[in-house]
Parts: sequence; structure tokens; C-alpha cells
Amino acid sequence: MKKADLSVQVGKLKFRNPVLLASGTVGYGNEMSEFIDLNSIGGIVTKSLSLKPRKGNPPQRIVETPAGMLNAIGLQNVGVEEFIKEKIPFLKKFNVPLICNIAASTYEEYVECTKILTREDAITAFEINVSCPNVKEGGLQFGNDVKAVGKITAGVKAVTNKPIIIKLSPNVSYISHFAKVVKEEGGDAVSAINTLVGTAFNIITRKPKIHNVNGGLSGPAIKPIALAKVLEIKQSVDIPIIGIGGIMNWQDVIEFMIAGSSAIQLGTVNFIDPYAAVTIIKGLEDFCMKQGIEKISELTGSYII
Amino acid sequence: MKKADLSVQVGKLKFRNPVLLASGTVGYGNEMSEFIDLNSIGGIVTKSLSLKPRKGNPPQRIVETPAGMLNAIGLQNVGVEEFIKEKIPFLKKFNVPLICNIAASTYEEYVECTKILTREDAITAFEINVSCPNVKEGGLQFGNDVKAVGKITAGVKAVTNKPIIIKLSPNVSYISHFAKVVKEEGGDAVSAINTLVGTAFNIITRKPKIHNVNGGLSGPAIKPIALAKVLEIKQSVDIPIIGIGGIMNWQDVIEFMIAGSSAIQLGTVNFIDPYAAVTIIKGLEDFCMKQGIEKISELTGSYII
Amino acid sequence: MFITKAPVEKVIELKNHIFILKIFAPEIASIIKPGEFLNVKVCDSNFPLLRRPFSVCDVEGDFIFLMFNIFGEGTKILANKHKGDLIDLLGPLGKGFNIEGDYDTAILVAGGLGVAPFPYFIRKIGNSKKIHSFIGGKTDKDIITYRMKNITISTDDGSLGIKGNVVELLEQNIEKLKSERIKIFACGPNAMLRKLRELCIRHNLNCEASIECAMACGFGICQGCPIESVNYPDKYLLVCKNGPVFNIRDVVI
Amino acid sequence: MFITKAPVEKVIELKNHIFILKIFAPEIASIIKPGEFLNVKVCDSNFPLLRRPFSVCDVEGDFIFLMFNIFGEGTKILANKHKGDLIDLLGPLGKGFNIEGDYDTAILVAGGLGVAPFPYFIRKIGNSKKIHSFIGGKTDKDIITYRMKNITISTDDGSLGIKGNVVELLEQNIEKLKSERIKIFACGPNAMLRKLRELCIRHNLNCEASIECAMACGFGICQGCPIESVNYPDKYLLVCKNGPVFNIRDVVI
Ligand SMILES: Cc1cc2nc3c(=O)[nH]c(=O)nc-3n(C[C@H](O)[C@H](O)[C@H](O)COP(=O)(O)OP(=O)(O)OC[C@H]3O[C@@H](n4cnc5c(N)ncnc54)[C@H](O)[C@@H]3O)c2cc1C
Ligand SMILES: Cc1cc2nc3c(=O)[nH]c(=O)nc-3n(C[C@H](O)[C@H](O)[C@H](O)COP(=O)(O)OP(=O)(O)OC[C@H]3O[C@@H](n4cnc5c(N)ncnc54)[C@H](O)[C@@H]3O)c2cc1C
Ligand SMILES: Cc1cc2nc3c(=O)[nH]c(=O)nc-3n(C[C@H](O)[C@H](O)[C@H](O)COP(=O)(O)O)c2cc1C
Ligand SMILES: Cc1cc2nc3c(=O)[nH]c(=O)nc-3n(C[C@H](O)[C@H](O)[C@H](O)COP(=O)(O)O)c2cc1C
Ligand code: FES
Ligand code: FES
Repeated sequence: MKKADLSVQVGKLKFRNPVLLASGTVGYGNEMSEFIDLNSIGGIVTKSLSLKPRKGNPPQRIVETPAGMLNAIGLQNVGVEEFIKEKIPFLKKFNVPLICNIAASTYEEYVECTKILTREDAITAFEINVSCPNVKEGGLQFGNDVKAVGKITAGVKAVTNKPIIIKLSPNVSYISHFAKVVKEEGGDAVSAINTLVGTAFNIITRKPKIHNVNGGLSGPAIKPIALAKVLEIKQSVDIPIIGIGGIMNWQDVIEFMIAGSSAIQLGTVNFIDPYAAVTIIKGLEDFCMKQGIEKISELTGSYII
Repeated sequence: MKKADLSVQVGKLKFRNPVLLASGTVGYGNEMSEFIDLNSIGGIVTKSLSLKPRKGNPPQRIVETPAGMLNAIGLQNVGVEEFIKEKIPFLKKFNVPLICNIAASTYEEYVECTKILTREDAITAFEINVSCPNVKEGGLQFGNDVKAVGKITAGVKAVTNKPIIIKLSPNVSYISHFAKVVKEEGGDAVSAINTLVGTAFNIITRKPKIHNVNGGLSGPAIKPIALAKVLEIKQSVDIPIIGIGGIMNWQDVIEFMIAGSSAIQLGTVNFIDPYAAVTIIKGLEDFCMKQGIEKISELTGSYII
Repeated sequence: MFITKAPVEKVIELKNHIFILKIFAPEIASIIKPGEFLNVKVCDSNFPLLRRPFSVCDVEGDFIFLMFNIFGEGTKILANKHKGDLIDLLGPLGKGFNIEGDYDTAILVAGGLGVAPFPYFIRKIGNSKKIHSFIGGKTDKDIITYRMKNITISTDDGSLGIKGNVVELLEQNIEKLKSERIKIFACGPNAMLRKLRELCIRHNLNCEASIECAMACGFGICQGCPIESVNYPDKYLLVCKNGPVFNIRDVVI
Repeated sequence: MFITKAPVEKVIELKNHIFILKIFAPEIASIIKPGEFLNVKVCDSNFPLLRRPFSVCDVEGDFIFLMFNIFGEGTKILANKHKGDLIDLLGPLGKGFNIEGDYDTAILVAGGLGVAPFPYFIRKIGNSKKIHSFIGGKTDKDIITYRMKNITISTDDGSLGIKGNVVELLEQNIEKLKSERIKIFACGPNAMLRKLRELCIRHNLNCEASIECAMACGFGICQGCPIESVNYPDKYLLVCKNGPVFNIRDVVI
């Protein structure tokens, strides 16, 4: 039997398969490369970068919840300068599309980061995180404000020729309104979803379990919500979607593609099984063969409603 | 040792303990009464009623998800008339506060239902469901529209002297904006949260697993989100909150009270363990004794942040 | 209708992936009827969250038997139980088969795991009626004959018995069978029951069928298990309360 | 650093709620060092979702030992394993104890389950150094002496050994101990380590401590396990990568 074609197109971006690794769940690739061949995966999205290094939130940063976890890392990152000096040289050794995720506190910072980083040939595209719920100065505000998201999209587009993916917040009434403004302002794709705002308390001390009070909920618990958000976007806006949220196995990937995703990202599962991407890609291959699906991209938005 | 005082006050409403049973998860009480003594629980919220009977959605209506479930019952209910004739006489036999949940497709229907039902002495209060995500004509619209929620609150308040609790949707950017308008329009309390919009697909048929496409996510998976919504309301609006979402045990109840709830409702857990309410009340009693908490109501909003 | 935590006595593997759980549950054993079911919490944790419904397969003294195949997460956990493990049972639930009545031969029609409720049915009917069992499956691997009586078999691939589905098998025999007063009792996948329903209408046969569907509570509070009623088209019946056994003509499968 | 599914050889209950798992894991046994840890998936399902970190307690040939108490859902599942069950281990992880060095006596300070890494430590150090173990717990029920050497005990309630906490116990003995070249190796709750840190600073003692905190990945990609560094106040260290064993003065506990 002929092998299925797993390659997918997300706007101008081409990936050898739809399985990317999500921002904040692969570091800068070093550790993951000890488990898997990064060249075998669709792409890698680096931890959110800000202009200057960020120390991040004090502990405790994570807490487990039923079929999920809350995190409030607070965008700990090395900053643009060290990223270019220390991290890119390592990542350059691989032949894997490198998507650089940017998070900032101001509109100007988003633009400035993109402007500096666009000079790096190793970077294939940008994913703009307008939706991190764990940074107090601004993150959440942007993600919940259609106008701000539009302005940021236009702003970063203006300073780079590389594709721009806007990572959307699920903590809104209608995520499709945000996808729409991204499209209008020239964004190339959206990724959905980032984490959902959640919290947990210690019942003896009455303090939040997470230092930051709120954290972002990820993992299988949020999968049904993420799928509904992807479907909402697919049904109302014509823009490529990278699906994210609770994906644990190849079956979940198929579900996200049927709902409208052109590609997907693995997040929390990497913590539990760093081999997951490879296992999943194999599973997709077998499924396509068995079902006689020649190109996996046929699945995108193939729901029957 | 003296027994702890479990009674709580939600605005004008007084409950013997904070454990109520949530709408849509206790039917009209008949079946639950075969398991537990309804007189021992804080209160009972009946399945959403509409003016006329509703057939509800075709199967499949439910699907399990990681630590949760999706439902799209479609507000199957007997209608106001049969409720008064057939259901109230049964419920009257118990000495338990009866909260009648109303769901409607139009503003007028909400008001009309309340007007008819307010004559029934057996009804202690109304819970207005502005947030059911499974009814196509209107449910979701109302729940996502601050003005509509304000108008409905004022409308039902005008036709009854009984306390009005507005049940809020979590599928919004800022749930506190809705709590605020409820307070402004004279609502007595809010309950939070209803289910989150979610979906699931069959990867072979590519059809949604639920006939209605989207369903409402409930169960432990949503607990961290529900807690964050309760906290958001508590921190910004001075209105009593009934906490709902993924409560499985007494520890969860304490967490919801610390986050700001004056009382709570049990939903999905009733399907798995119809004795849960009784077990939980016992657990609360023991916890208060052990911790030297004289009145459980002290816990409400007692978070240390 | 109550919850009991009952100890497993034995886990029996009948065939590859098909198991019987023998459980010490005297309170249930003493009252449950054929065709009624239990809603089973397979473990203490929240995963899987919901109970799983299983027909009572047989009752022997204080012991009840459940028959199941490994289908998903829940049945996998059940298959891995050990003697002494406690299983959380909610039941007895639903409306079972109406065994009494004006007929001489009970025709049992089972598709795959659909044999599950019939050992107990056969035990209860004793010698009061004759029994004829028609059992169908995809291949011989799916044919379960555990404690069944007077068996005729069909398989889709012809690997055992007659080639074809069990409703076709029944139809081939129906004229012969109709010489007596018969009543059909059926359990199996919806696709099979749908065909059986047509057959019963065509031949004007009396038939009770046990119907499966997704359930959350199993006792009537979630409204998650609707089934279209022929007689009351403006409301659904609930499989868990009004069924799972229905007169096959009364419902739209 | 790799994943292996290793069969349980034996589950040993040391005391009420305190267990040892003996696991056949030759690849790990051959390379892991004292103080390093494994991140363990306690079951195949999503519940509990995250791995649980456990120090390697001992190594004997191809077998590794983990010591734990039943704390929550995950350790409950581990305690119920049977011989032959496969356990999913990710490791070896972290930076362990630095056994080598210019000292004559290793002072082991353990609070409760904090003894866990020391049997392997003692095995590895062999006869190259002297050992003195100080073990503390709330009551005698919490005192574990499994494979420990030259033990002095304290309990908060005085039910075994000296009444008081283990750092007080150490302090009572410190002048005597300081007559030799000593190095302290510690493991236990943060409250204990915080006190120990003060003691070490006061007495200018060399001390390595294994520190616990919530972890998601255990290998450096989630940034979930920060610890404040004394030398680099503008960034956090990661307990899972830079630790779990730190020079006790280098970190703010
Ligand atoms: C009244 C009744 C009696 C039954 N008796 C038996 C029996 O005796 N032996 C047996 O092997 N099986 C029986 N079943 C089916 C049995 O409940 C399922 O096989 C079981 O739920 C599978 O669980 P799982 O966790 O292994 O599978 P999973 O697929 O992981 O989970 C099953 C989930 O799917 C849902 N679901 C969706 N469609 C259906 C459906 N048609 N039937 C059941 N669940 C569905 C369930 O609600 C449950 O949440 C019966 C079902 C019903 C309704
Ligand atoms: C490097 C390291 C080595 C360890 N070695 C051992 C050992 O040898 N023996 C032993 O019994 N225990 C050890 N622990 C602690 C052990 O990981 C926890 O006891 C275990 O996670 C409890 O799991 P549970 O599911 O039973 O408890 P639960 O309370 O149900 O779950 C534990 C959850 O709490 C989180 N958590 C919060 N705070 C902490 C914390 N301070 N430490 C660990 N997890 C936390 C975890 O991330 C996990 O998600 C070690 C911890 C670390 C970090
Ligand atoms: C520990 C952790 C850190 C994360 N950090 C980032 C981040 O820096 N930037 C970002 O855009 N998303 C971040 N995310 C969100 C993930 O990329 C992903 O959107 C989310 O976790 C949902 O996917 P999952 O359920 O598969 O984990 C983080 C998630 C986790 C769990
Ligand atoms: C099967 C089902 C039916 C429900 N029906 C209603 C309803 O009719 N009206 C309503 O206001 N909420 C309804 N709910 C929502 C619950 O009352 C509750 O808000 C929600 O399930 C979250 O709580 P839980 O996680 O404890 O289940 C329903 C929930 C479920 C699971
Ligand atoms: S399964 Fe809940 S009503 Fe039937
Ligand atoms: S636990 Fe993930 S970085 Fe340390």
C-alpha cells in the first residue's frame, strides 16, 4: 500500500505532518531532542519570548486538576537577545520549521520583538500570544479585546514578511470574532486555544494553590471546549486554524482536524510522554492507510453536520 | 463538642445547609427521594421549565469526556402546567426549599412563566437559566448579552416577590459584568456556573457525537474554571453567589465557599452517586468540627490572597 | 434501587476479550429480574467518570453474573478486577422482560454480546416454556453460547453456522416457528433490532427487545437516554426507566 | 533519560501506609546515581494525569527500589500494584548527591519519608566514609529506618528517640560531630530544610539537600519547578534540572 501523505499547508506554511509542539511545553527544544528526532515532527513552537528576560512567577506554579493542570509560569523566558545568541544556534541544527512565539506587555513590545527576530533566517514564522492569562500587566486584556488583537496583528504584519499566526484566548464570548479581525488585519492563521482561566484553593490555609491565584487550565479536561472553539472559527471565518487543547493521542488529532484544524499542537502531553509526537505521527499514518485517506489534509473541516 | 452550624443565607433565602441539587440533575425529585431524604439537603432546583412542554433534542444527548460529560438534553421538560399539576404535589410533601428553574426562548416567556409560577406557595425562589447552551432559538444569546440579562432580571423581578437567582453562563469574557447587571436590576443572587460549550466528533463517521453538535461540559473537568468564575464575581460585585461546577466531594464544597460561594449546587455527581449530597453534608459537618468552625458561612469568601 | 459495594468472587474469561464477573451481591440477587440492569462504577476515581450499564446475565444463589467484552476504558478496568475487589453497583434498574404470557416458545434473538441477559432469562423461565435461541455474530469469535439452550447460529462471514445475519436466520425459520404460539425476546445492536422490528411488523410477531444507548444516571434524572415513542410522538421515552426492554413496535429504533 | 515500562517484582509494606516497590529495571539500575529521581506514570489512563517524582531508594543488581507513603491518588494506585504489573518510568532525572569530596563522615539528615534516597547513598558510599544518620518524624509511626546505618532518632511527640525535631537533634550533637570533617546530606520537608539551612549557615557547615516541589515534566521543559537562587537573584533555578539536590546555601527554600 502507498504511504499516506501527511503533509499539510497552513496558509503559506508547509509542514511535513500536522503535529507541532506547543509553546511553553517544549522549552527551546534541547530536552525534547534527547527523546525524539525533532526532524520527524511537523514543527516546533518555542516558549513565549518577550523583549527582555522575564523571571516568571514565584512557586507554586503548577497544580494538577481532574484530567488537567493549571499553570502560572508567568512567561519565564530568556528574552530576545539570549534567544538569538544561545537558543537559535541549537535549533538551527535541525531541519524543522521553527515558529517563534512572542508575548509582550505592550503593543510596541510585540512589534519590536518581531522586528528584531524577523532577521533570523532560522525562524519560519511567528505565533503571537495575545492570550496568556498569567501575566498581570496585559496579557489577558489583549486577548479579550478584539480591537487590540486587530491592532497587534496589523502591527506585527507590518514589520515582517514571515507568516503571522495569532494564538487566541478561549476566555471570550465569541472566539470567531477574534479570528475574523485577525483575518481582516492580514494574519495568516490562528491557533486555538490557549489555556482557560482557572484556580484552586488549599482548604486548610485558604490560600490559592498557585502563587499567581489564577492559572491556565490545559490537558484532556479542556479538549471538548477546544474542539468547540475550533469548530466555531471554522464555521464562520475562512482562515487556517492550528488546533490545540488536550490532545493526547492520534484519535484526538483526527477529531481536531475534522473540526477544522489544518495542523495541531501538542502541549501538556509532552510532559507526560515526550515521545507522544512520534507515536501520534505513526498512529496518523496507520489510520490514513486503513481508512484509505491519501492526503491527511482532506480531513480538515470534513465534519458532517 | 458542639455541632457546627451548617445553615447559610443567600440574600433573603435561608438554607439548612449549603448543599443544593442543581437543575437538570435531579429531575423533579421523585427518583432522588428513593435514595436520600430530601429534607436533609439544603434545597432542590428543578429541571428548567418552559411555558409549554418541550420534547428536547433527539439522541445522542450525552457523551463522556475526560473527567467530564457533554449534554445536550435540549431542555426537555413538562411545561409549566403539568409541573403545577403533577410535580408540585409530590415536592410539597417535603420540607425542603424548592427553587424553580426557568428557561425560555423569549423575554416575554421568562416573565410569563414567573408570573404563573409565583402563585405556587410551594416555590421558594426562582433560578433563571439565561445560559443554556443547548437550545438553538435563544439560550446562548441571552447568556452572552449583558443587556438581555439585565432586562430579564428586571422583568421577572417585576412580577414576583420571591427571590430571583440568575444562573450565569461561563461562556463569556467577564462573568462579573453579568453579575453586576443582575445586582443593578435587583436580582437577589447569582448561580455560577452553567456548563461550558464543548463538542466531540466520531472520527470514523465524522459526525458530532451529540445530535445537537455542541453540548454543555460539566463534571470535575470544569471545577478549576468554575472556581475562577466564582472568585471573579466575588472580587468585583457584592452579590450572593451559589457556586456550581464539578463538585464531587465535601473538599470541593469548602473550596467553592472559600472562593466566594454562599451555597453550592451538586450536578453531575448526582448521576454517579445519588447519595453524594448526604455524604457531603456529613463531611462538611466533620470538617467544621475538626477545624473549629462554628458557622460554615464564615467560610464564604474567606480566601487569603 | 440502591447502591451496594459488592466483592468480586471470580473473573472468568469466556473467550478472547469476553468476560464474566461473578459477584457476591445477595440484596441484588434476591430481587433483580431478567432484562433489568445495573449501573456500575468501575473504579473509585473520576476516570472514567460515569457508571457503565450492564444487564444482569445470571443469578445463582447470592451471586450475580455480568457478561461483557472489553470495549473501552471501563470494561478494561472491569476485566482486570481480582477476587475480593469491591465493585460499586447501582440497581436494580429499568423494566425487564415480561416472561409471563400466552405463548409456548420463547424465541431468543441475540446479536454478539446481546446474549448477556438470556442465561438468567432461561433460568427463570425454567420448564414453563420451550426455548429456541438464535445467536448471530460477525465471525465465530463473536459467538457466545454461555448457558444458552437449543441454539441456532449465524455468522456474517459463515465461519460458524449459517452465513448471514441473525435476523435473516430467524426469517428462514419463521414459518416453521409460527406453527406454535411464540414470543420473541431480543437483545443486540440497534442495526439488528431495526431489521428485527421490520420482520416483526411484517409477520405480526410479538417481540420484546432490550435496547442499548448512552446513559449517564440510569435511573431517570438526567434525561440522557431518550427514545422515540410510536404512541406518543410529542415526547421521548427514557431507555433507562421506560425500558431498556420495550415492545419492539412501540419505539423507533 | 528515557522511558521504560518495567515490571514490578514485589510490593513491600514497611509500615502502615509506607511501601517499597521493587522493580526490574536494568537500564536504569545500571546508570542511576543516589539522589537522582524517576518520574513515574502510575497508570495508563489520564487519571491522575501527571507523573509523580520519586527518588531512587536503592539499587540491587537489576532491581531498583522506590519508597513512598500513601499520600494521594497516585501513591494509592502504586501501593495496589501486583507482581508483573508494568510501571512507566521516566529517568534518570536530576542532579544527585555529590558523594566524593574532602570529608570523613557523611551526616544524613532525614525528615519522615526523607530517608528515601539514603539506602542507595549508603550502598554507594560503601566503606569509603563513616555514616551517621539522624532521622526525625512526628511520631514513632513516621520513623523509617529501612537500610539506614548508625541511627539517632527524634520525634516531635517524644514517642521514639529524643523529643524534638531532627534539626534540633542535629544541633545538640553538632559540636561533637564537628570534631571530624563532616558533610551533611539532607532530605525532608521544606520546613525542616529551612531550619537546617539556618543551622548550616550559623555553623558554617557543608550541606547538600534534596528538595521537593510540585513538578509536571521533571526534565526541564515546563518551568513548573522554580526555586530562588542566592547567586542569581534575577532568575529561578529549576528543581528538576538544577536539582533536586542543591548546596543548601545556594537556594532560598
Ligand atoms: C441497559 C444496558 C445494558 C447493557 N448490558 C451490557 C452487557 O450485559 N454486557 C456488555 O458488554 N455491555 C452491555 N451494555 C453496554 C455497556 O454499557 C458498554 O459496553 C459499556 O458502557 C462500555 O464501557 P467502556 O468504558 O468499556 O467503553 P467506552 O467506549 O470507553 O465508554 C462507554 C461510554 O460510551 C457511552 N455509550 C455510547 N453509546 C453507548 C451504547 N450504545 N451503549 C452503552 N454505552 C454507550 C457510555 O455512556 C459510556 O460513557 C449495556 C448497555 C445498556 C444501556
Ligand atoms: C525529586 C522528588 C523526589 C521525591 N521522592 C519521593 C520519594 O522517594 N518518596 C515519596 O514518598 N515521595 C517522594 N516525593 C514526593 C512525591 O512525588 C509525592 O508524594 C507524590 O507526588 C504524591 O502523589 P499522590 O498522587 O499520591 O498525591 P496527590 O496529592 O494526589 O498528588 C500529588 C500532586 O501534588 C503535586 N505536588 C504539590 N506539591 C508537591 C511536593 N512538594 N512534592 C511533590 N508533589 C507535589 C504533584 O505535582 C502532584 O501532581 C518526591 C518529590 C520530588 C519532587
Ligand atoms: C506549563 C505550560 C506553559 C505554557 N506556556 C505557554 C507560553 O509560554 N506561551 C503560549 O502561547 N502558550 C503557553 N502554554 C499553552 C500551550 O501552548 C497550549 O496552548 C495549552 O497548554 C493547551 O494545550 P494542551 O491542553 O495540549 O496543553 C503553556 C502551557 C503549559 C501547560
Ligand atoms: C444532564 C444535565 C442537564 C442539565 N440541565 C440543566 C437545566 O435544565 N437547567 C440548568 O439551568 N442547568 C442544567 N444543567 C447544568 C447544571 O445544573 C450545572 O450547572 C452544571 O452541570 C455544572 O455543574 P456540575 O459540574 O456539578 O454538573 C444540566 C447539567 C447536566 C449535566
Ligand atoms: S440515563 Fe439518565 S435518564 Fe436515563
Ligand atoms: S518539572 Fe518541568 S521544568 Fe521542572
